[in-house]
Amino acid sequence: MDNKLKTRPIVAREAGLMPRGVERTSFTNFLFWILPWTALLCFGVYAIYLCLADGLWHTNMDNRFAFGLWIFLDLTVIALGAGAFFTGFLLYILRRKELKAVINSAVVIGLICYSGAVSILMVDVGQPLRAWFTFWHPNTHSMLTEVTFCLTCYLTVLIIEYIPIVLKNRQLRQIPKFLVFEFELHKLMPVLAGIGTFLSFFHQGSLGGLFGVLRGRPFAFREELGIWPSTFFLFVLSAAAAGPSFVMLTTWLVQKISKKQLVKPEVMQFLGKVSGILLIFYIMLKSVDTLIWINSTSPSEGFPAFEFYARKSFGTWILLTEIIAFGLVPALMLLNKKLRARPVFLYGAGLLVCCGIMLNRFVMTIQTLALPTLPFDEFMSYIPSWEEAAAFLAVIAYGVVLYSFTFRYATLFPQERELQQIQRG
Amino acid sequence: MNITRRNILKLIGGSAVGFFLTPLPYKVLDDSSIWTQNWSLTPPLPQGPVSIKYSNCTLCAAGCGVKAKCVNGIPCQLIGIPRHPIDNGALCARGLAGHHLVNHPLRVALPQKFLHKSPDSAMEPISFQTAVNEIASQIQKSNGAIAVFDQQPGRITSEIYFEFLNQLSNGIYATHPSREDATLSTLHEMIDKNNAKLGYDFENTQLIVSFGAPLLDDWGIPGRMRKIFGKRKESGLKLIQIESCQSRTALQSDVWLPIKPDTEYFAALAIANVLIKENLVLLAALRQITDFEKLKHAALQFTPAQYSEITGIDFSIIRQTANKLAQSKSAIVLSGPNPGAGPFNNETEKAIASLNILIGSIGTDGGIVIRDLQKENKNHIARNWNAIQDHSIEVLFIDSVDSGYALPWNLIERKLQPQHTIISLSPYLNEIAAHADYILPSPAPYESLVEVPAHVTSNVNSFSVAVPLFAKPETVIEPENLFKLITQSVGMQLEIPTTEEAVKQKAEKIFSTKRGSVFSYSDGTTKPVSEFLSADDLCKKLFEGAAWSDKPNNSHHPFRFTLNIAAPKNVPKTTNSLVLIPQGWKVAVSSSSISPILSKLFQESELRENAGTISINPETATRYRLRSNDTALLETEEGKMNVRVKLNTSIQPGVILASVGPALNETNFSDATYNDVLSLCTISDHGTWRITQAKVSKI
Amino acid sequence: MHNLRSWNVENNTSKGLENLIMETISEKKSQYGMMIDLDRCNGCGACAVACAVENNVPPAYQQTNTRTGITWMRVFEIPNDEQFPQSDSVFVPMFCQQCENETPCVTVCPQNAVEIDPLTGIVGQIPQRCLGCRYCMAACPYHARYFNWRDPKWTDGMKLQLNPDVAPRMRGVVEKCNFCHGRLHTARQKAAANGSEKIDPNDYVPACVESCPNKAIIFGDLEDGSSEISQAIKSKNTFRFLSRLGTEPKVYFNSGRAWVREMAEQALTRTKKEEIYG
Amino acid sequence: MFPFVYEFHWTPGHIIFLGVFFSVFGMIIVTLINAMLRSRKDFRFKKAGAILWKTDFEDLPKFARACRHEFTGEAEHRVCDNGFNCGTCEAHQTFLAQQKAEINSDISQSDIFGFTMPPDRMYHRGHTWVKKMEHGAGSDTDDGTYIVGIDDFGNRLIGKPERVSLSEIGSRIEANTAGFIFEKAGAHLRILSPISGEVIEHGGNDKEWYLKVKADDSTNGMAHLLRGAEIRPWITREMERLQMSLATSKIGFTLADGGELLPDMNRHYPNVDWDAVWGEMFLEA
Repeated sequence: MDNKLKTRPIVAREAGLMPRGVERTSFTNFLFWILPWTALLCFGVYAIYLCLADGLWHTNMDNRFAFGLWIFLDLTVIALGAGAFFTGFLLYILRRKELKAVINSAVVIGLICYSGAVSILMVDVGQPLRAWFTFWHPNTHSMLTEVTFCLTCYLTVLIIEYIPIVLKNRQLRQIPKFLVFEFELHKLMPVLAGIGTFLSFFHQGSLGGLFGVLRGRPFAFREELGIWPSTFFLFVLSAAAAGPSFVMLTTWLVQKISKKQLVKPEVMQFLGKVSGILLIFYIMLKSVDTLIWINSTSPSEGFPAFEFYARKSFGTWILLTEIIAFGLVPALMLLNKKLRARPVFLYGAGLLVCCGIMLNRFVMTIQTLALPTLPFDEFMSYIPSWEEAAAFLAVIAYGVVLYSFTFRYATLFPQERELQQIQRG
Repeated sequence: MNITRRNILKLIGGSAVGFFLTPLPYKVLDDSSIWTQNWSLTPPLPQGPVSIKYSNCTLCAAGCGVKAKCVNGIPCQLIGIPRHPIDNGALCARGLAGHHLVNHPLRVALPQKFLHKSPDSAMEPISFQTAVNEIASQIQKSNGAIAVFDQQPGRITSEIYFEFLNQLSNGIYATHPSREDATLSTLHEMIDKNNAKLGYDFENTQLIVSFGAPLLDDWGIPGRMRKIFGKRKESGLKLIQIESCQSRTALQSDVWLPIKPDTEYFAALAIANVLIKENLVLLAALRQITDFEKLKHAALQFTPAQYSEITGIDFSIIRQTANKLAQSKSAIVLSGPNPGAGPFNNETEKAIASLNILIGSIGTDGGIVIRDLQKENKNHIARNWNAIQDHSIEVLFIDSVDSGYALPWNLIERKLQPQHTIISLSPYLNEIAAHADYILPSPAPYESLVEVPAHVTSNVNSFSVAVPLFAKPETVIEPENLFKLITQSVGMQLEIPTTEEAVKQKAEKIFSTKRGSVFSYSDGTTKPVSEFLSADDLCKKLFEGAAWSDKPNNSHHPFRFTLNIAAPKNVPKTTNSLVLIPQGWKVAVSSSSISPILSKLFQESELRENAGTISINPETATRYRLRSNDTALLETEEGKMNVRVKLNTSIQPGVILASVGPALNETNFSDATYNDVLSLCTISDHGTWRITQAKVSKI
Repeated sequence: MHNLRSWNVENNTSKGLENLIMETISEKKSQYGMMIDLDRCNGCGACAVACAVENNVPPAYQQTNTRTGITWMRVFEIPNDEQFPQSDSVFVPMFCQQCENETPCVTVCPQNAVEIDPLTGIVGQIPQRCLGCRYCMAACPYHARYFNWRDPKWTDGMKLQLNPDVAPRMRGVVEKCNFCHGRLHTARQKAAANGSEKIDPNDYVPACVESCPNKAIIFGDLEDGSSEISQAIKSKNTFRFLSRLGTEPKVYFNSGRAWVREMAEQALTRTKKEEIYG
Repeated sequence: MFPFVYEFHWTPGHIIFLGVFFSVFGMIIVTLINAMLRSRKDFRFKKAGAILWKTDFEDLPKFARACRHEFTGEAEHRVCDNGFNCGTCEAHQTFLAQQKAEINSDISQSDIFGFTMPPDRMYHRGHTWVKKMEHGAGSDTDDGTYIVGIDDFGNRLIGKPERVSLSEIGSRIEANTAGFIFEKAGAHLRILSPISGEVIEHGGNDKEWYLKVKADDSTNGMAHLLRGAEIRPWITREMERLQMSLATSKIGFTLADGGELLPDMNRHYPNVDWDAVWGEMFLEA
């Protein structure tokens, strides 16, 4: 531009960073909110430093529990972060415009979940400096290769999707180049949404396949459909079901914490409905899969399936809880229009769905590894070390911090201003 | 063509693109995966010429042949010699990592003096000469006994100890050997010809009745036992194990008699009872060689029902055992202590040994044979440890070699005067050395020349030489040199030959008899001694790595025996309380005698129990509300300690099997930091600690 | 062809060239396997020690336990479920079973750090390429893979006593039994030097086989019908652990005791034992 | 690349897998590069200004984006989604065609709710005006020079700025991009230029700031500006907006008298989030 009238993106005061016309708590309050989380994050980073610099013996993982809390965390947050891809898919591909109200928030949640998972994964592997070997010596048969490739790509996509949110910050947008770039990028968003959906489909699936292909772990092993075990599809479906619920739940949480309405109830109910529809499909398929596994897959490997549940700690209750309490019940709650309209049921069901996916991922990782395979093997248990727990909490703290900053300084909920005016006016 | 800026840019650009079309960048990237292997915390491999050296393992008295793979002359791997005539090419777990002992973490590099009186009980370096002078003055002004404690008697070094102690008025040569020859030495005392060296002719025997001897758990010469039992299907050898716990040997036995703890004496008498009462042996012939009235009296002391009650074994099984013993073409009855629990008492040993006399196995093929007839040229004052008077020793030298059998410190302590001086010759700061006032380190295994005589249980004589595989550090001293210095310091006249000279003498002796043959380690060939040109030639061969073994001595000698067995007074009381039985593995009762790599067995797997573990029957555990891997408090009259509980169905209810294992990661054995289960055991007047009443409770 | 398993010695740089030469020598196809006579094994532990010495497996740290240790060859004592004195137990050496079919660890490794050598059938681990994701450990039904939770540690003196033929592994990578690859490499070199296509069976004997005092382990080429092992596995008392998973392990076991064979076939829970141990 | 890696073999798996992966990765990168190239092109073809406005405009609440024909009563509740660019708006053309005559309104009165809004000029929604340069007598050439200033509503809303930046002489300004920058009470306001052209003069004093602009296009370039009868309803709407904005910015404060705005309002009502109010009124998202 020839215009020499230079705008000065100088932050006159902290409030100058915040979007115009929305109400944010005072900086002092914000500090009080953010400091404990930052402290937790720093503590976790210290634990991570110990693991990286001194070795993974700081964890309580062992040769039997080669995967522990961290892999559980990775699987869980990636499933919960599926809201990003699925909301994007609904908005940009299926053109459900109402979801514009939550897309930014969904993208941030997705970014937090995926970057958190990838960071923890980098701590979890013994030689993170060699992570690039997967691209150099790829084993195309490995589900983990698929996961690594897709995660890397999708994280890139999420970062690209996050850029516009940041660039539209009140100060940054005064730099014309940023705003123009944001504009052009935004126009291409459907392409990215498409790619994101494609990638998510594969890596959510591969994460399921990760355990489903373990022939040596009859508890996790599933028959193949095409080239993927059935857990591939179950994971895709369950993640797609849980993602919207998690977006809904976090939005509700942010509303509660910030004490203001951010999204119209219709949008929340729509998210709940989507979650419910997918969940009921998932539960049906999961039940069919479980029945096939109990009656065919497992016995054909010589393991009567109910013996897997012969222990006190992991009895059949865990299966029933997963399918009924955390599956069927919330699905029916979300599918009923009247129930859905009542926040208690809507968010209650959302919570159950998220618990369900956590339980499912827990069962796939921890229970699979705890169960014996050799006839003289023993059932083993595992309790994470403080370093593992600290790193786990650090991811949560990181999420809260990143989300809080984004919420404060960028526009996560475009409806906020409008809803605020309606509320006030 | 003129050089323009554009052209140069083109060239650079082209080169950059071209560079990525060559394999170079990709190869470099790929190779970087190898470079990341240069992790600073991973040691570089030794580089240099690889050579093979031969020697013999001297970690226990078995003296197995060893082939060492060396890099730059430093051994990095040990393996047995295939087709070795004596040890069958087998090395035990300890022997396989014997080369690590040179660099053992507990190794003491310098002569040290303990400052016991100071609060922190620190060690301070001391010169050999100062130490020797101090010790010499202790010896000169001592009122009490001067003792040398040798756990592997029969070596050249042992001879030096004899000579030294003989010249003192108050010298005691104390031994606490492996007791693998317990039955042989008991018989040796009963026999009228006390110059006979006895041995077990396992190779030809049909039946072995073992009272607790861990025959298949690195007992005697491990490879020999394994070979004999490996061929049991073909040879028809049967093993009857009489033992209160299901040891590895009991597991592999044909019949296991799970007697109640500490009732071996009665079990032996019960067998004698059947043999005599049911006329299973030729009593008339027996009367020719011995008066067995006392034995008969002892054996008939109890009724079969009483024996059953005492031993916990159905009498029909005892009868079957006795029958088998009597009917077997050849049979051996032997005892052997569990390496953790100490020897049997004398009466038990005598009862077991006398069974051999009853069945007439002495001097017969497949029985107990005479390995050698030797002139006992010296009237030794060798004393078993428990034969020494309590509180008598003022100055005690502890030889560097351990027998592989447990040695509770309490046992030593009770023989010491209140004011005493202990000199440890051990190269390691182990459980015993931690109690010493001086540590004057001897060379570690494979650092000095050691001769390897036949094992006490062997049926043939043999001889080989353990040549050093490592250079000896200057800060260690051979026991013979140490005693040379001490004798000089106290003004004694003592001729001390070097080991090399002794080996040469032995070689000359072998050469002169022309008996036996020499097995060469390097090529696996066997050459009769008669084919050697000279003694030097033979000696050279031995130094290169070879084993001489005699041909079996088949001479049958008529013996007479004295069977002086005391009859049991009364039925032992049965108590409801728990009994503590220490159990160890010959290979590893001391932390310093094994390579740290044995953590694979003790720590990184549950193959062997490490120190501080007790095993109990689940039934017992339920009674005391204990669960697997619980920490429990083990209490006896002697003290208490925390232990880890393991459950095992193969253990007798009411028995606590406490493992006497190495404390692999202990670095300080002095004072309270190290708690040995042996310190909880009640040591009987017989110098044994097989049974202790104990309590266990959950913490 | 390139042969990556020769990387085991790669950091001994002087051998790099020999590798290249060796790689060009064609070799006859083999299927190496093992058979362990459980009736001969009495749990002496010699194999485990010999294995650790041969393969430069470091000794334990103070905090190391059965679950974090590295025991390529680990011997388990397995009781029958009888009470004293009917109790019996069997010692089972457990190590990489060298699965032939759909080898679980090979298929899951994201970066080809686990490969099955078509020439020998040996499942090889390339520690230099391993990033320590431990997916293979989760995949292995035999729990025969071990992770370097810590930096390997030897005393300074012991570092000079490492086997020069096997590179020590760094922290953060997985390792396991590879039938003593260092020895295979040496035997190959010898065969190549003699211009032979086939390795002399006497030149290639893994350390555990060589050290077993009871001669309980038989090792050899399963492809070669005349080899001792091919004959031995024909015995009716021969079995394999978890053979029903269909991974075709090449390590066989043998026991004349019926309860041992039944134990090996048992699926999953030995509830009786769990009650005891749990 | 791969063929140089030890022991690498091409298999169908590799080809499919790597093919898909690199296509996807390529697509992501291409998308990113595409966005960059497009933005560069935007700058080159001087589209940046329009884009900036478009982005800002899209972020405005609907109430602020009311169509000018809603003011005149020609349409009910019509929200502009064309960046107030009536020049390209088809609906605007239709509405214009339907207009039989100039909408009858008292356009002579320049006082609207106490604001002086002279009808001799055209107004931009961002509270700036454009007036054709009146040349001295005798000059009959229309050289396309216009004066651009801030309207009374705007002036009174801000009051006396602490600092003012004007576009430099000789520089180009684009319609709907910053023509003035006012700084006051920590707020940093860009005030949109109503037209595009070259700045040939600027100046002002405490009360009035103006730019003299040589406009690019004197007819099409003015189509979006409000004029005549549209001014009154527009100001009415702006008062409503202000009221609403003040209400949300600080509860309990309203322009109760509905009367005139005081100069330097921010001093009188220090509790109001003036930054937000000004931003909203000057169409800054």
